[in-house]
Amino acid sequence: MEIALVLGVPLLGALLLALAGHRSWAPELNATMSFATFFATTLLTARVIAGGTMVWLDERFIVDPSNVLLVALAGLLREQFFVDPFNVFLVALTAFVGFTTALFSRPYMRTEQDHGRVNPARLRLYHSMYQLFTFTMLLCLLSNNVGVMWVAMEGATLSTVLLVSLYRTPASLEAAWKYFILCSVGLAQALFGTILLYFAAEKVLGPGGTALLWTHLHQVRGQLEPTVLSLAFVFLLVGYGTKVGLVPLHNWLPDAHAEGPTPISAVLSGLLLNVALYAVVRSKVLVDGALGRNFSGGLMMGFGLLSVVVAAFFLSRQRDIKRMFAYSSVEHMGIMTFAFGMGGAVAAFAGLLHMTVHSLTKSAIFFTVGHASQAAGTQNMDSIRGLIQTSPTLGWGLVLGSLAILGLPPFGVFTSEFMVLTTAMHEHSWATPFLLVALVVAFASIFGRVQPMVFGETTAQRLPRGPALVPVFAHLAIVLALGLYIPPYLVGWYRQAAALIG
Amino acid sequence: MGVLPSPLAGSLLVAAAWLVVAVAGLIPAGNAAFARRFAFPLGAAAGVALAALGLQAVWLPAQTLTLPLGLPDLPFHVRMDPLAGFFLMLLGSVSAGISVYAAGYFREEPSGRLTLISMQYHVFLASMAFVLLADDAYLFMVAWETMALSSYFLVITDHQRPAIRSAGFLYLLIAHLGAIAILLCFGVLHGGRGDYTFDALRAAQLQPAWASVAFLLAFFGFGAKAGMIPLHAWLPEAHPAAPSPVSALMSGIMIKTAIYGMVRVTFDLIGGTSGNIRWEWGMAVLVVGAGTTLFGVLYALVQHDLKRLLAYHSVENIGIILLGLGMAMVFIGFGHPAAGALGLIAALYHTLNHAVFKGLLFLGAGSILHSTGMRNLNDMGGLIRGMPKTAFYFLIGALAISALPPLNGFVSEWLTFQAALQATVLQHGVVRSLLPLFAATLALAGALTAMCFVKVYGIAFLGRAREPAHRSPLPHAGDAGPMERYGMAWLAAGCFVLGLFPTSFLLMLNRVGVSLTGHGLSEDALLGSGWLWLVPTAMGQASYSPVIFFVVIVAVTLLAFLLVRRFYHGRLRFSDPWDCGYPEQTSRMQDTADAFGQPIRHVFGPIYRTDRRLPGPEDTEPRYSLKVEDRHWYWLYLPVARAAEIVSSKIALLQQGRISIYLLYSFITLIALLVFVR
Amino acid sequence: MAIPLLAQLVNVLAAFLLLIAFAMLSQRRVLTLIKLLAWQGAALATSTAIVAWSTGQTHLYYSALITVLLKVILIPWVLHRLIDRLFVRWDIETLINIPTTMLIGIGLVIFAFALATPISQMATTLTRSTLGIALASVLLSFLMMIVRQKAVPQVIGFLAMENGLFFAATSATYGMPLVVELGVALDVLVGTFIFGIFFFHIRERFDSLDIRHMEKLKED
Amino acid sequence: MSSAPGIAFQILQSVFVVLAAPLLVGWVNQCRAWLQNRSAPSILLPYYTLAKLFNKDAVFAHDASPIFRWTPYILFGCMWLAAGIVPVLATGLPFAPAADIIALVGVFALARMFSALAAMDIGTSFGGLGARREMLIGFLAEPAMLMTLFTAAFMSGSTQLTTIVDTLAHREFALYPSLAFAAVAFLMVLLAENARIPIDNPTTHLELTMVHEALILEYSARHLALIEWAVAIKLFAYMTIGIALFAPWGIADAGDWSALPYAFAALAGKLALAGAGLALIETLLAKLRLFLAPEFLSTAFLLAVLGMLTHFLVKG
Repeated sequence: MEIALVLGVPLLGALLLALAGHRSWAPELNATMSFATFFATTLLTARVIAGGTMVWLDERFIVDPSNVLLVALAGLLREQFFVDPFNVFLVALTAFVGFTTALFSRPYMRTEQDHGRVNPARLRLYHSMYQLFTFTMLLCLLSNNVGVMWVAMEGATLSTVLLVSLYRTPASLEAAWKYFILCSVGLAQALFGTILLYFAAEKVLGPGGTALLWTHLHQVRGQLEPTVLSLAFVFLLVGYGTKVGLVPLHNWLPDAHAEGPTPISAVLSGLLLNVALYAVVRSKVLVDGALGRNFSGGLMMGFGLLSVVVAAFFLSRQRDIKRMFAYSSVEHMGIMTFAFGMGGAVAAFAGLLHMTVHSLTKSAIFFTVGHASQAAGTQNMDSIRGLIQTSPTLGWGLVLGSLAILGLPPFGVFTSEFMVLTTAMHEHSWATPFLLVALVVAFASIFGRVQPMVFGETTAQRLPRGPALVPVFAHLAIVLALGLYIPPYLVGWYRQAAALIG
Repeated sequence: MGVLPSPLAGSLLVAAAWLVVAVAGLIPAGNAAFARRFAFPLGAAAGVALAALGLQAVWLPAQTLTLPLGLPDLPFHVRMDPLAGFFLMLLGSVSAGISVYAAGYFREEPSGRLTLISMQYHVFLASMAFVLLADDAYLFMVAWETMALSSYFLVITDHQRPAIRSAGFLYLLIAHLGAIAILLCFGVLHGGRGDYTFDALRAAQLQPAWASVAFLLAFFGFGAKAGMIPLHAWLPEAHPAAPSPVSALMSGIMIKTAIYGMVRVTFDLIGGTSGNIRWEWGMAVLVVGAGTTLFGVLYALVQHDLKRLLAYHSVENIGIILLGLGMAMVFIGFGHPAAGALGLIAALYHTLNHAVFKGLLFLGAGSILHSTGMRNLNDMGGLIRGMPKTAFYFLIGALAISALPPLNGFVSEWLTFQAALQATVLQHGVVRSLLPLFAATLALAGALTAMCFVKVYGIAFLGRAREPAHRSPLPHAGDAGPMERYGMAWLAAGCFVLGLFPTSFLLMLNRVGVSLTGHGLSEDALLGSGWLWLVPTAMGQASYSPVIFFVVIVAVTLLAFLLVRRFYHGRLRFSDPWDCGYPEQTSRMQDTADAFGQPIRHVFGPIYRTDRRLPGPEDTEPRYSLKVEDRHWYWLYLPVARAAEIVSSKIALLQQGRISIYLLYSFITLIALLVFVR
Repeated sequence: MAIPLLAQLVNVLAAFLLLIAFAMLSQRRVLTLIKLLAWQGAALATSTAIVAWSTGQTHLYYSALITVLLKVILIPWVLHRLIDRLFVRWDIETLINIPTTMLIGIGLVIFAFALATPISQMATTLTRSTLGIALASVLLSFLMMIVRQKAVPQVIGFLAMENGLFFAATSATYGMPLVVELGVALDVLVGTFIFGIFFFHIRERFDSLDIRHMEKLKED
Repeated sequence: MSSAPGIAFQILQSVFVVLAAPLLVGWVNQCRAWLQNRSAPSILLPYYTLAKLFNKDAVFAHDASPIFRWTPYILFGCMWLAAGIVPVLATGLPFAPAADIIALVGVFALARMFSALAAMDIGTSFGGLGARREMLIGFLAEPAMLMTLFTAAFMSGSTQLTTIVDTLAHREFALYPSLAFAAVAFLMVLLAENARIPIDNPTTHLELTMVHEALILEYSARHLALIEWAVAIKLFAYMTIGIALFAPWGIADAGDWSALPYAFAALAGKLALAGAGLALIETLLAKLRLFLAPEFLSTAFLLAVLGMLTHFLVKG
């Protein structure tokens, strides 16, 4: 039932906020609903910690046979959702970051309203879509049905596309248009891949409901037709990879991040990309089962490496602060893709850990960036100066967040990069020079930009509203803690998930 | 044995104590009384404890411990062995003096800044302790980068000035580059088996070629931190930018952790007792070391910013340490471990000595800065009258760094010379005749250092203030406060102790050498002649007795004094200096720092990139300006930056803004992959 | 011999689909494009119904019904209304001239067939050979999206691509599970509406639906 | 080692060097006067000068610091110490192991550092000029000196002067090319270090050209006397080092009283020759421009290095 709660609460929130999203208390309602979602996921997590993997609705769920509607519904939902070590932490992470972002969005969107950039109608759209977006991501993660996963992913695009263009400026419209077209076309490829997957699965599992259920597919993955699956994987990779932001399919990403409201940039970067990568990895597991590791792994490593290198060199050219961190997301998604591509227990572990810490760090950065650009009245980095004078905590948040994302210990990003690099060194030593060059270039680019923004003299004023700093430091504290100590159950999940991805 | 059950646990406690002090300063937010009164003295006390523990650990077998932190498969491993013990002693003892000094130096900081500085300072200390204690690659890297980060924040304490910000950036960038090379080195050492504990790395059997790669990576990575050329560029920028106690910590201790890393990786992880060290590595180290030594001192000579000058001297001294290490590697590579041990001991002893005297000198520079607000030597003069005590401590530091007997700098250079003179045991003719050449560079550098410190001391402390009293703060400069003086006195005493009683330290270093290479100097020779005598090999070959030397020189000087006093009158008159017949002599006509360096610029002209502006005959306000720049900027750093920029401008063509093109990328990717799949 | 006949019918419809895809690639007029889209939807619905008939899978009837409602009636109507209100009936400019596009298109078809043939061999369904055609029409629509410079034709290209996908889903594999089909249909519907909203916004901001105005966000 | 006769020898030698050093200066001056066709002053003139200076009133500048005040004593002490290390009359002196050749060079460096500092203490332009030039010469002379000594050290396998002299004195006579190089280098260093022509002119009083004189411009009376005396001891010490390295024959062992008269005579003869030679050089050569000094000294350095390399090459 926790699953129903997890999915139901944000859906309810979307409905409520669609009606009341323009009221003055809507931001609080938004945060409350997000908190409720987060609370539901903690219940779910507790359940998983206690009972392990679960599928919902499973055989134990029996409905009254006389009620035809219920029977039909149960038939429709049977085995449609599942929680395993791979998605449980992502669900918790998504709900958590969703909640903290809602907290951040409270003062942020109020200030935007003060500045006259949004009106109540758009605010209603914003709040409602925010909840809907959370719902689609959770649905995508929890769905056992590969087709529904696709539907949810497309839903995530649809719910955010109007948020990207929320300000209705020419630039935001352009960004949203590109986001929409490129992602929709990309996802269309993914749908074709899903169809091919079904095409192959149907022969083994027979036509009908079970042929798209991941738990079933996973069991028979060795019997699936390799040729079809390799073709399917290409489509899935190109499709979901567009959403992940893999170079050269990444072009929508910096635009959408830079032009949308910052809370949306935070969840896009921190959550949506993860979810898309989750989909790629799920596909990879099936393909590996049919084909052996080298094929999908090689493709993913190639894309990952290309993304890391290209994004790193893009970084140094940026003037817009959000755009720069968007490229940084491309880089980090590249690292994760590379890690999953390498495969093996350590690399997969590292990839999962990197998903976690990157989400937390990147969203924390976007929180500080949002406040900073509001204070400066621009997103142009040359005009943001001396944050540490106007708001010391904000400045420290930005500089620590940047250092964390650049992979400096003791932050957790270093932990995962350490594992990725060391694994790469002895398994794919040819790739290490590229990775290292990219890391150094990224370091020079980002830090060289962040430093003058944070330190030095400024003429900017203090923010009228107190910035939301709890989310920033909560995220950074968790990232710091993960750099030094990983809780055993999290290790357990990562290990099991890594074994699954292997 | 000691106060605490084991040196390892004790050292962990000390490191934890530093962390506690760091955090404690933050808890009563806004109330900096704790940071002001107690934080630094407590940190100093912890330092003394650490020094004692380290000293004790040198004589004990290695201990290890696993902490319940870190990665799931790789919890934090810590280990205390003689090498770590020695470096912990260095860290503890030198930082104790610096912390005492800092207690005085930071007294007048505004509260907010003070708590921040106190936190970063103690995190910095703790991270250095963890670098030394780490026994697995992960903890090492975490501590290493934490050290870089905390010191970076300390460097940019005065972040309002753009120059300081860019110094901090350059520092962190090169530190990061080095860290990545180190990480790569661990990866190579690992060779794909086992985990990343140092034990596993030690056990890995490497191909000679891979061992060389690992060594080069370590050399590069740690060299970047140590400040060897051509990776030194950050050092003269960052060390002067930091507050002086921090400069002292960075120059005195932090760059020594890089030496520690180099020794740990080369002699322990790669070399071990299995004799994997190759003499070619030693030659590489020697060549770089000689270059670093000469380059450092030559650039120091043309500086006029006192702290920058001291920073270039750190570069030089790292070069000297590298010379010792290189000789050790050459000897070990040729199968002469005893001679190798001498080189290693010389290098390690110089590491300790440099920490002490460079710490002292930076503290002295800090006191000058504190009381006059000046760093530019060209403006200074006559400080000995206002701050005689600081002048006294600074003189000790200056004599020590100039490698003059009987102070400590001389002893380690003496040992390095002795190591070079062991070259006769080598069979390889070319190498044998090259080693003395490296000794020659050392001699040259020593003499140049003396010249440089005559310049520093003569111009800053001696002579007269250049401007009249109402235009210059110099005549009103007061001496350093008591805490500052205690800190300097501690390090100055260190210069004497290390200079006068080297034998006991040598015994200790011999333990370190034996624990690393399995061979050392003969303890009979070391002990046989008693503590008075420093005899590395045999009495007939080489010996030096600093105590006798010191006693005799003091005795004969006093004797001369007393005789003159006794037999001749003590009549003394005071008058104006003799003007040589030029009645218009003013104090502005004294040599400036730039003038003092002029012969060097003349002799070594091609090394510098000089921009000199002479006033023209028609100038109403004649100005002379001189700018000496580091050539490495122009042939190495700027071209690399430009290359990166070119690459990124090419890559930027990918993102043209046209949606059709983006779709085309997607399409081509798809088609290409489909073709590939078939 | 009823079943082979039906299969032949599906194949004929597949060919029709491909023909329409080519027609769309070469068509310059927006209104005609919308009509072609509707025709494509009709072909799709018919083939779905035939497959449902021949295999007895009832849920494919729903699918066919949805297709008719959505792709033959609703979406073309919406698009028609839109271009009426936005006055965008002008001829279409293309990035590459049309003959070249056609040549590339033929190449794509050959490629798609070559790719799909080995897979089709393995399939158990009677209509397996349609997979290549579905892939070809997806790629052709993709090509169309690339070469078109205006927003509306680009969206039509996207919808045509969805049609190709649907065709692959229904004809080549006898349909996906109903949940998925419903979800996909919902997404397409919502997507179309959002496209509609976008047209208005874009026109409001740029006074045109020419996407070449939207090339400001780039690296320089 | 530290037997009673040894200590007696040590004290004897130390006192002897201090007392005899001005005599050597007097001898050099006398020779030079002869060579230059001047009527020579008394050989004892340096003693008279010292006595006169000691009796004068000392004058300090107002700003003089303790460094200025103590430097003459430190200089004198350093040179005296050096005189105790060098085997002038005998080898195996008890103090000798306390400081080997490297420490000896260190002592000279210490003295140089203090004299330069003292010169800068008063804050006149000439003091700084002198200090700068002195250190310029020093930084090249010191390594050259060290390399020369190393050549000898390599030949004898030791850095102790006693052992070096023992080894060199007791081996059979042969021509050593490495020693020849070293000897030339040493001579050049000696000239430079003792402020002799062609590097400096000990008799000059033209401020712009002087090096050593500029250093001590502010000193007077007893302080000047001590410095002059220390300079004399330095010259004496350098000459005896040269003799010990390149012509060690006839030196006594510490405690061997019977060999002492012979050693004494040998030393006197060798010093007389060396002094005359120095005077000859000073007469024949002209002073170099200041910026030719580095060239001169780097030649010395190169020769010393060549000597060392030759040693290795000849040895194979």
